[in-house]
Amino acid sequence: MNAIIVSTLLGVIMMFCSWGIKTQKTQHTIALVGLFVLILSNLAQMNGWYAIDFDTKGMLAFTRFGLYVNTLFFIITFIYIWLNGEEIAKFDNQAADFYALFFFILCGASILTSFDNLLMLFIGIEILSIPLYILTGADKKNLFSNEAALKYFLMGSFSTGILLLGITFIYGATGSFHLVEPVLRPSDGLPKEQMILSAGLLLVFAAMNFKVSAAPFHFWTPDVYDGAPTVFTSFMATIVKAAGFIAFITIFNSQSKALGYTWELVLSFVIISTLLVGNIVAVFQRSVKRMLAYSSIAQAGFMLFALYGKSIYANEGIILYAVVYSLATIGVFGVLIKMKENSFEAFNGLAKANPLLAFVTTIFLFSLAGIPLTGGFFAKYYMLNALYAAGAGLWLIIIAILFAAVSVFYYFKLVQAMYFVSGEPTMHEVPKKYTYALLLIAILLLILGVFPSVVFNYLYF
Amino acid sequence: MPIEYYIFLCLTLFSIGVIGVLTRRNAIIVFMCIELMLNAVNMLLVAFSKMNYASAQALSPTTTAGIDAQIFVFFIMVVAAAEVSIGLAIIVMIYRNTHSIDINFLNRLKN
Amino acid sequence: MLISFLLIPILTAIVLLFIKKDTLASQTAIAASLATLALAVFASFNKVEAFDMAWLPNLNSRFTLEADGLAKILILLAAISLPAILIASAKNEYKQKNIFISLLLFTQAGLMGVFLAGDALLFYFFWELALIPVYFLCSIWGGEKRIAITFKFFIYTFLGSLFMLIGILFLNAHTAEHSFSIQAFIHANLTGGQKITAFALFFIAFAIKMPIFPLHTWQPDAYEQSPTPVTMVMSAVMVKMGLYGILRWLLPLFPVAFAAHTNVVVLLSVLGILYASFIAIRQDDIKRLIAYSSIAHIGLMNAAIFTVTGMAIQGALIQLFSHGINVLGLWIIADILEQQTGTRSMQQMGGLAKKQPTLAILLVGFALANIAMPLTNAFVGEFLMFNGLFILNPWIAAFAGISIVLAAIYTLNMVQKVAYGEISEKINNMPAPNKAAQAVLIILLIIVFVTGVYPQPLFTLTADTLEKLLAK
Amino acid sequence: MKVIIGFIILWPLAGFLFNGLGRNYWSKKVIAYKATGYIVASFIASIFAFLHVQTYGAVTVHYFDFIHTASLTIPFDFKVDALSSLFLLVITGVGSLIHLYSTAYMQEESAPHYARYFAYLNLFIFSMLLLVLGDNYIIMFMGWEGVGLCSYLLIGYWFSNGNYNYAAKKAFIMNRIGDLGFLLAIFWLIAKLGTVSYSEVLTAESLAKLSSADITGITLLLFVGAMGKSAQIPLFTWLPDAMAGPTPVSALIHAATMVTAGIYMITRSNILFSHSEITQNIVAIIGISTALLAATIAIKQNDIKKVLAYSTVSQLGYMFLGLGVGAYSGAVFHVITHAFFKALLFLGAGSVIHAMHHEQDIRKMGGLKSKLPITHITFLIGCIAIAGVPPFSGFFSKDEILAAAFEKNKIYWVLGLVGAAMTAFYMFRLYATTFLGKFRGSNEQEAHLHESPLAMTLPLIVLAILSALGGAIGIPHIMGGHHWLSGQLSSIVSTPHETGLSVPTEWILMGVSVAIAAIALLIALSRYSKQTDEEPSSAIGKFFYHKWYIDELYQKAIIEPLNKFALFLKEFIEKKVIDGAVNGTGKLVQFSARKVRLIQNGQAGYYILFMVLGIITLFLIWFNDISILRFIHTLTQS
Amino acid sequence: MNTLEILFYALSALAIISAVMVLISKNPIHSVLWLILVFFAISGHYILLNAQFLAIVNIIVYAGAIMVLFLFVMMLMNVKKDKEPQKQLWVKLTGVIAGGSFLTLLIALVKQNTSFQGRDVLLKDGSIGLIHPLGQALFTDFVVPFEISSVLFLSAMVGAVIIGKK
Repeated sequence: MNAIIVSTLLGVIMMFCSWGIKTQKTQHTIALVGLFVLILSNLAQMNGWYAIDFDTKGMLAFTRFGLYVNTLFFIITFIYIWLNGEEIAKFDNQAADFYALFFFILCGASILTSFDNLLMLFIGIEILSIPLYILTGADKKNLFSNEAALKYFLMGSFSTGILLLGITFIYGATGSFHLVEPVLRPSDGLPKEQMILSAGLLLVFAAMNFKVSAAPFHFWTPDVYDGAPTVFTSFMATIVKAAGFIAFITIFNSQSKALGYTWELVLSFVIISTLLVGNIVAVFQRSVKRMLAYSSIAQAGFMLFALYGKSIYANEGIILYAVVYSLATIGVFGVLIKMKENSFEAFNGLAKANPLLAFVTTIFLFSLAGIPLTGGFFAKYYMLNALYAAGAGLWLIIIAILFAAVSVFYYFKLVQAMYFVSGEPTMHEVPKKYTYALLLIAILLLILGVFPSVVFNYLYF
Repeated sequence: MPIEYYIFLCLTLFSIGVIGVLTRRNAIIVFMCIELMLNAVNMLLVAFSKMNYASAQALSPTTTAGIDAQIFVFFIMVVAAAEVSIGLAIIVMIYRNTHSIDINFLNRLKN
Repeated sequence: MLISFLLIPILTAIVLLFIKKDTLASQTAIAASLATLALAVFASFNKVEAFDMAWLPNLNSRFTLEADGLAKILILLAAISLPAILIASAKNEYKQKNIFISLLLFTQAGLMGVFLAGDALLFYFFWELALIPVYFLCSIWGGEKRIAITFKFFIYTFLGSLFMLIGILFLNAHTAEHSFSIQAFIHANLTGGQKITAFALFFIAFAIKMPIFPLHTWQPDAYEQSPTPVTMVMSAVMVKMGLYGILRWLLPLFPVAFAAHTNVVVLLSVLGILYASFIAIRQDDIKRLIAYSSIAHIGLMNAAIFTVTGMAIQGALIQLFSHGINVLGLWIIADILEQQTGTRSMQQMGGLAKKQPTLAILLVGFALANIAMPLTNAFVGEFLMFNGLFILNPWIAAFAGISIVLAAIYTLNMVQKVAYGEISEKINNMPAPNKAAQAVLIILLIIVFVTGVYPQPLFTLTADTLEKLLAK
Repeated sequence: MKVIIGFIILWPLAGFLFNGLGRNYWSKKVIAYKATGYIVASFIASIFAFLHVQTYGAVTVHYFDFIHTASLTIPFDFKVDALSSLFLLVITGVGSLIHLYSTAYMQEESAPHYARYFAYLNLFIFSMLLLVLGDNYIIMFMGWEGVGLCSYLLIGYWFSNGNYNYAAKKAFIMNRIGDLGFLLAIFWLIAKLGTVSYSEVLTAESLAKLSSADITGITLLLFVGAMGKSAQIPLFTWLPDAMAGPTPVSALIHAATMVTAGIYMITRSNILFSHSEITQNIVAIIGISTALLAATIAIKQNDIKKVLAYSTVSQLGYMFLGLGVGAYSGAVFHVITHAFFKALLFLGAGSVIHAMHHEQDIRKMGGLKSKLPITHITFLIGCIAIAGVPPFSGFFSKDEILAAAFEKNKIYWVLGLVGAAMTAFYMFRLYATTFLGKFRGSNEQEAHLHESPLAMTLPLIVLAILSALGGAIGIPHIMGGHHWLSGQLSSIVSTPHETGLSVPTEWILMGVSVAIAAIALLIALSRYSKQTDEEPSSAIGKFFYHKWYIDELYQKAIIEPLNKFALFLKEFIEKKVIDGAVNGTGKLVQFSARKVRLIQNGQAGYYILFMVLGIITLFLIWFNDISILRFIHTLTQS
Repeated sequence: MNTLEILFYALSALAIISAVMVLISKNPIHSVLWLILVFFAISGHYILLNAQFLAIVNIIVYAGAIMVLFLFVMMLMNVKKDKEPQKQLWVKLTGVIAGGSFLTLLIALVKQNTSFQGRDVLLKDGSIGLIHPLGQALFTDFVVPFEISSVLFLSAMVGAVIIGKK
């Protein structure tokens, strides 16, 4: 609750900042301080200190897991804003407005980590989505940005419609918006009286797939990620997606045991098609940004494993995956922002021009590809473990692995461009401080690559 | 009135909305069709609400069962209003830039 | 003790990143690698304590390093090869040589880790860790087609190791406490079918790494395109990872599934031996020739291990070492030739015996080891391995034996084209002999003959492993 | 004794290391003295060993375990017994002479190459000693491969010449084919008996453990090894080509010692061979066929060394005939006498070549009788010895084999006789063309003709004496001798060959063979003392002249197809099929990437359409229980 | 057939026909007007279900505010009356088929579903749709979402400002 309240307040404060305070730097600092406060307040709640303590009437349920995930989200956002302050300021003279939107998004994310009622899910998703539509279209003069915003908006609203239909069906069948108990009773076949219920779940499933950009509901992702200003794509692809996953898991993990093997089939279908589309199409991209968009679809395919069933690995894994993936993606986009073009050729010879930058980029890419010694490896390992622990067939794991190998194809294309192709990278000036910030992220990833448990150990104390 | 009738009605409206989304090119009309879908859902929720109320009333006359669905509808409207403001803002922005709101021309981003 | 096999190379590698002067960098690296060698020699003749440390409590994975004979002999090989490579290539010019050497040291650390790891996850970790520096080494400093070739190599082996990862995951899920230790894996609760699945998953990784026909096509290309010092590491030590994996993991873990696949794998390996030998006959590129020859040798070792006879496994155990030494010698010679003549085509060589007789003699020496002449180290291993094959099936042994003849053909082809004949222009233009490299070669050649005449220390070293393996 | 035996073998090794490592530092004189000295030292040690065996019987000495594992132990043991001590004497004795000879013959070489030559030669002696001293098949195999290697190195001694290299390689590879057989035989022994030591393999208990099929298999494989080393059909073509090496090498390796390793090996394992009738017959048939085949070829050759080479092949055939018919001591006898007279002949030929400035074509020679008197006399003695004229050594040894053949099978004897006739014919053809008649070479050559120095003639003289008198060690009983050699070998040869022929028959046989040889000899002398052979015109002549076209046959039937096969593997299977499949996978990914991305066509309408279709698909999967998926699912659930 | 049923069918028919008209009108303005009619029909249904509060809100918010906004924007854009380009026929057909199958699928499911059989919707009666219980619920049980939805409006406001600014 602290997080929701504080982030809303901070959002409002930032709104007023845009009138009161004109210097970008101050706004940036306020945002960072605000985030710090947000982190503290959330930690406070984890330790049992509440600002306002009242009964949410079954709307929200604060679990240690959810609160901890919140903390991680806030920390990642902190890193993100710290890194990208200058870039955000470039857009407009109203960076504070964007910061406000970020805080609102964080509020939405906090709701998604703690909702206990489908109504809150719906509101949370909307709070998360609406600022995103705006961020996507933030580059107002850019036709790509415009187009992306409209596409995102239309498809997002459509998926909201689907989500609502699903919720309605669930309500019709159970008479409640609560999601405490498994709503479906375990059984072999599909009992006739549960048809509508399962249809409802399936529709919710589809809508959630849209939010986390899983195939075949992923179509918005490449275009939106590509069209949106890079700095916001970075945020969209990380925190927002991770929050979506947490919500997704909250809905379905309690149900999955009851859903039976047809559920596994449906999920397998989605996982495989997501991995297929994400990985295969990414291979052919000429734009790094678009490649990353597709790769984020592919990563979503891996994260979907956590849905397969409830296990300790799924919870730990999704946290680890979310953190690692977010850090790596923020890092890669952070480098990409400094490029004048988005093409692979822009990276040619980066290793020579700026070895440190090339090195950190390599760490990010390795992490995304899941190469050992970077956090990405354990993230993937945990997800596979979760998949197997939930009783999935080895065949699914093997398919996942094959696609993981394909992913090396496109991530390494960038590595090749940086290290092995000679040329002059076409990039903006990169301040030393910025590089060191990226280096910090890279070091974090390396630490997670050797001691992944530092992320979720906190879950248990 | 059997609940199935309402379900059929609402599903029909919902599907008409879906078809509209699929077949029209004007962004505003598409958006309107989405609103239609939401309204169909709203009506269905209200119908379910009254269905639940009906069954609960038989047991206790003062029940408020089903009220949550009507509140839900209220929130859907709230959200829809917010969405519309943003949606129209985006559409207007696009119109300002391209003088068109034909979604078929929105294919600069592809492949 | 064991941890220093990882620490010395890694720390040196990190230090090297900041030493910009080529000679100083190379001297530092040589000093460090000699220190590792000294440690390895010491470890070979003494009992060493296992190193154990908590690592991933959530996954029940521990940072366990332990060394038995098999590990020791490979550690020794890795420890010998690096200083040899560094000294032999000390004169070679590479841009940013400090980074080049640093990556080599990282590779060495990865290899050491693979050979020492007593925990499956750790094993996988090092397995990949050995690969990544090599990827950069080949791609940055390699030949013309390096990028595509190295990438193929990387993806190929990476894919293979991913299968192993699934296998590890699979076994881990079926152990009592979700542990990754070898012991826990051995006692994993699996049905027969599951064992075969797990066996296959592991085997794919090892088969690609070795490589076994028909999964070998990455190798000649990669060897050809890599800078030769890297090729040496790959060929002398890295390919042993696959065989090591089979001996350390596959055989103890799935003795039944292993035995069930003996015929298929042996047949495949033997086919591969002959196949590679035939192709080697037609090679003109000296590096490709050695590459195919290496495929044939590795195929034999694999076949021998799969016979599951004591003799053959014993042979393979010491051949792991011997082949490493021999092929290292051949690669160093190939490197000298390439560096000094600027070509790898044997057509353009000839008359080396006139120009640099010492080098030619060394070439003949290693060629003899390559064809397993008696009194060279390779003979002992190959003799035992063929023997095991014969016990398994005389016909297969006879069939595989053809490779002895074929090996003579391609190796002598090489000797003849390079060392003999009229002196060619390229050879004539060779600069003064590389004394340091020749000294290394002489030392290696002494090892070849000493262990060829008196191989008993190697047997003693690996006795405990053999006993463990055959106890099943 | 351990030390003496150690000395025998270590002296040559020391010589090898000394000459090999010091080749740039020592003068030729030092090299020559050292190299020869080491072998002489080894010879002296061998004499001690021989005497020791004569007095105390066979000795086995253990040095260390070469291989000692749980399942197999191969000790590094040496054994000196009657057989190996004889071979020791021959090897070191003839070896010393040839070293001595070489010091002069190779004088033209520069010091490093001179040293290299002696290093190789010493190494050869070392390997050969290893071969005969070993107490088990593994050590024999070490020597076996070692001598092959030295042969390779020495044939290719003049490495600039491509043809010589080719010949060297051919020799090595053909030897390797044989070695493979040998090796397989060893495996077979280990698989069945678990040991390779002679003292354990060649016993009654071991024989009892082997089935007759095992014995046949093992002996046949051993014989394959012998075929390679001793140049029998079909692996004989390397030997004539091996004449590319320096002539003393041909004398030592390709006539006197190495090529007889096969005979040594079979004699060593005669217990096994005696138990397999099939193998014995095969050995005899191959032996006599080789003898005849090589003899026919030798008749038509014009290169002095080639004639001798084919003659060697032919004589080796005789020895195998002897082995095949069970006359083991006869075969060893022939090995010894052959070592004397063939070394003599080769060295004589070397002397001629030396004088003729490396001219080897006998048609360009003639009339050398007066110019090279010592060479002439000694060469003549050699020819007489090989032709089987009593009382020269060749007569006794050959006759023993023929007698045994007669006893075994009359056809062998008849064929052997034909061979003997041909031997006499071609040897005297060679002698007559070279030494008799008028000189046919260029004037320049004639001007330079000279007798060789003492270092070369001395070995000739010694060998001539041995060739003439060497038969003394095996004078048959009917002539009043007591066949010393046969007695010597009685401990080795399981069934000492006691001729079952009556005395008159033996005399008749001897008479017939001597008569036939004499006739052939005279024909040759009369025909070739005035004229030479021109290019053969008759079909059969051409056939012989071209060595039965066997090289061509091998080329067409084996080498070329194999080469083509290798090329096919390299160019098609490797590049197109296997690598094609690997790269194809990559291409497939890229291709599908190109296609799949087209779905992302940028139209929001399509996207939503696909979403709707996606939902429908999910429903279908969920509710309609698509059976294929269920099948896959159940199939792969593990 | 009683009055309620007649009303139900009439409103349903109106809603569906108007909804179809939204689709097929060439002129966007007409579409808007038809949609308003749909909303009115739905509001009629709400009244039928005795959800008075929602019926009013629906009229005010949807038909009143939202649709007027739509109309407003459309006027602003000065979209030519019947110039709206049409999609290709097969695209439309596919859309219709897809939507139709979606409908068929769901209807088939509902038909098979047994738990709704014999369950009726209470028309006309029931007090839960009145403003008093709704208000009570909204400020007790649903106060959290109610408060939080303010964030939604705040972000929409900020968004509109960002996008609306020149």
